[in-house]
Amino acid sequence: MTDKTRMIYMDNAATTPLRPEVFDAMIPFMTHNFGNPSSLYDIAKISREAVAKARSQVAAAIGAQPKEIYFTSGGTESDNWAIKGVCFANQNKGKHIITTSVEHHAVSHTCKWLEKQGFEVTYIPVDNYGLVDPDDVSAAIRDDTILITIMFANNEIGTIEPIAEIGKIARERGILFHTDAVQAVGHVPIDVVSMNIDMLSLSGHKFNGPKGTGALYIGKRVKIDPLMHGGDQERRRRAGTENVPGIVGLGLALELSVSEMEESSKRLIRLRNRLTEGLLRIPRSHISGHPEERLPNNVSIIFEYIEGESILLMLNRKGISASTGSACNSASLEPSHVLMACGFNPEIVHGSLRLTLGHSTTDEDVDYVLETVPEIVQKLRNMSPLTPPELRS
Amino acid sequence: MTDKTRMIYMDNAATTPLRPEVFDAMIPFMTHNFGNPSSLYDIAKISREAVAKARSQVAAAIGAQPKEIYFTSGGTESDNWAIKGVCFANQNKGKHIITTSVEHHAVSHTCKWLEKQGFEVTYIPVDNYGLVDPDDVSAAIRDDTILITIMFANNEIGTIEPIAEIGKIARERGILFHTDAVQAVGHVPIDVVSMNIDMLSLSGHKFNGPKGTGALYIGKRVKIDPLMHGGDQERRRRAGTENVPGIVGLGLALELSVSEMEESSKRLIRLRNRLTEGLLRIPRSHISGHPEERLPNNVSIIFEYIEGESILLMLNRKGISASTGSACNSASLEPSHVLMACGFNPEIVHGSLRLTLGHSTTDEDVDYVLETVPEIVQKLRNMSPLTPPELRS
Amino acid sequence: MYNEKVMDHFENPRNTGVIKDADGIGEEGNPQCGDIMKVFIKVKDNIIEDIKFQTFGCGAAIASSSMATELVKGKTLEEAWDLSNKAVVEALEGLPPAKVHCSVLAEDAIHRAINDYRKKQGLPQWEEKSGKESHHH
Ligand SMILES: Cc1ncc(COP(=O)(O)O)c(C=O)c1O
Ligand SMILES: Cc1ncc(COP(=O)(O)O)c(C=O)c1O
Ligand code: FES
Ligand code: FES
Repeated sequence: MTDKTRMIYMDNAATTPLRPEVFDAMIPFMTHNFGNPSSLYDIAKISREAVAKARSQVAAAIGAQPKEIYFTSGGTESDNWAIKGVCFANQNKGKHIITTSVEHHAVSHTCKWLEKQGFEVTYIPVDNYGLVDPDDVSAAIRDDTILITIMFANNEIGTIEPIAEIGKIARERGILFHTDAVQAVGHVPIDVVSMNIDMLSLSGHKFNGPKGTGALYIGKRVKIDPLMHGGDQERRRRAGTENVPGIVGLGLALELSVSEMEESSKRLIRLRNRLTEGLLRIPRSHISGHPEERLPNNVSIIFEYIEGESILLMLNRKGISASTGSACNSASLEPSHVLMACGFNPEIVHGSLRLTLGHSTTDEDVDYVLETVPEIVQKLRNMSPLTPPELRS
Repeated sequence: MTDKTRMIYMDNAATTPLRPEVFDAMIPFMTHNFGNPSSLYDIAKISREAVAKARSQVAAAIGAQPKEIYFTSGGTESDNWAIKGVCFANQNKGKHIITTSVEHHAVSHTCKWLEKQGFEVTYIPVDNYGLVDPDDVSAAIRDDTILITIMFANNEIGTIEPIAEIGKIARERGILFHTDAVQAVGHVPIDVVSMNIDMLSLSGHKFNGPKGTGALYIGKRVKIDPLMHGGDQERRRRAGTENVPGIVGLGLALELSVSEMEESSKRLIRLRNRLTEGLLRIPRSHISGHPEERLPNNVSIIFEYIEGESILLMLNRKGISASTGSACNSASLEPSHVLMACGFNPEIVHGSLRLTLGHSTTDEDVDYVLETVPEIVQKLRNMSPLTPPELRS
Repeated sequence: MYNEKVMDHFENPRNTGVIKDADGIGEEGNPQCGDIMKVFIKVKDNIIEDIKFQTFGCGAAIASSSMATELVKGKTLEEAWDLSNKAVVEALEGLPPAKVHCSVLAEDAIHRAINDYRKKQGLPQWEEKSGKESHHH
């Protein structure tokens, strides 16, 4: 049976728990303040003002104007909207998009679909750390390029891309620049103005806000079609009755995350480094992602000769929740395209483990994980036909 | 000042309050059970099972199979997905869509956008009650028709369309049939099998479930592209981290609504008829929508010589929340296309009032509204240049 | 995701390891996900007297390796050859649909070990039958 005495959640890149104070702020909008913000009676006004406040909170967090913030149902919708919306609205100017080989599927599958609709996509490669070279972006620009979409920080390996450099290039060449910042917002400093970002996607549940909430920042100069056609909500750009409690929660969670960012980064980086260094003591283990240009909470490591799903199952039995890029853990049976793009070969990608820390992670948790993982790795290596004799016990 | 002693919410077609027992069921998923259903550790399993249960609840409510239910962010997304998804997936077969002139904007604006992408749309007219004639649908079918999308019940006038007849025609002619049932689900009996419905949109907050939640039923024979590309969620058809608390709330709210439907319809129809008859005693007032083929909770009425937004503001001062199809209350300054399609002329549409009853509506509320509205109508008529002398006081 | 029976065979796999003086060795890779299983058998009087395995793979791959080796131990080579992945899945009281293909690994690796034994004995190779339940995802 699972060790119920421990419950160590180290999968904060997948989703985070809602902060209790954020939940509290949502409660009135799930009980008496249920009005539809579009209506003109009094209870609607309360909803409307709450949405306006959240819009300001989100804008402030990324250096935008409130009227440039549009609420969505999550990071996936924001990515789909930004990319499809710009492509459909600007197809008369050209049909070429630039992206990278390490995007989240919300971006890459959207691009693949647009290819079927007659758009052309260039996938920029990355180096072994998962970094995009801004010069490659520059070189990929064509006369018919209408959009550059490059993620702010990678969800698997935590690498932070050179967004300001890419933004500068895009602005100079007059091309719209979207960044999927779902893993970055609330975790690292972002300023859409100085970084020349035209569109930015974010998702509430990645910074201890509610699930099913997100936002897209759309700068003033952007021409974009709606993804959700319908009513007049969100200044007629994103239809659908507003998820008022969700929006309220998103706004507050982001405000809190940003206000605590400096302090919590320091704490997380220290824990992350301790954990990484400890795990790298296991022989034939490899860090993935960039050592410094990296999300404060991301530990990604690869253990040779073993398979990630097995590691996760054993960790779960020890009360530890984590994630892997192994093919066996994916519905498509494809190993992580991110680790492959970084140049790891498929067998080795099989043994990847991602531990992403959060608010509640303590030094004791790190100690416990550092005790548990080596045992599990050894147990699985003893069972594996690939393990060389000197690593068996 | 507003009369704070009264708070009568009669805008349940716009949105409904969350049922307290539904809110309670959501709480664990907003606190400790926060796991991402796609993960394999224990807390994820709780989320996964909760989503599966909600899927069965939704399926049971409309006579579908659980695997035919896909969760979305609301009615708007469901409508956009159904229509765009079918159009993009089947454009090789033809580019013609059939709809009506009384659809919600989530359908009609989607159709308008598709016209810009090279699709052709036939808008079937309605009679004075807002009813579509199935023969008109039949006559509009062409060799290149790929989709018929017709709403189940109208959000403004409450008219229930002959969905089973239209479904039969669509099935016989081999054309996919989508219905926007956002106003109907949980309020009137629906069976997708006997009604030959291929796709059906629903929205949680219209039956006392949470805002920002919805579902699309997609029958097995339907070929459809995703609207949200990305991760492997929802059997790879609707990407995005699941809004688990929202989904749980949607499922329970719908199950409760359906189980109470018979009883609550009876109660609502009695209240609706009392209210309608009382209001029609006001001279130069007209009912809109069908007298019998009508949602149990919908009262729609037009008062000549006055303007809807003014009525709403005065009602609000008396503690009554309601809605209008007046141009002055819409961001686009267009009067209700639904009332226009029913043959009312623009001036008269200005004076429309919609009162939609709900769980909490009592006979006392109806009495109070029946006292209040005539006074307000008289006050505004006394002020209006259009009012004939005999109606002034 | 996995039932308790599967988890038991995953956490406490039976028959792991190698047989140094094995009479037959079979190794099979799963083309769908790249996982690998290696089987060692000891045969006496046409009976599988001992069997050991090593697996590089997911929970389902390890659990079905364990279960399959349990099921063929002490059986004749003919009986062992007839063991299908379906029987392994049934003995495990089910696998998630997306994981049924993992159980093929064990069936195939055991087949290879038996044919390796037959080759060493100078006997003709047995033919694989087609139509395995492998693509359930
Ligand atoms: C980088 C990135 N983009 C997009 C998404 C999609 O966000 P959501 O699942 O909230 O729709 C995620 C999270 O899964 C992500 O990590
Ligand atoms: C008939 C109809 N369709 C679609 C919608 C859109 O639903 P939602 O606002 O929940 O996205 C509504 C409600 O506004 C509606 O009444
Ligand atoms: S063996 Fe790889 S998915 Fe099971
Ligand atoms: S008079 Fe003001 S909008 Fe109609």
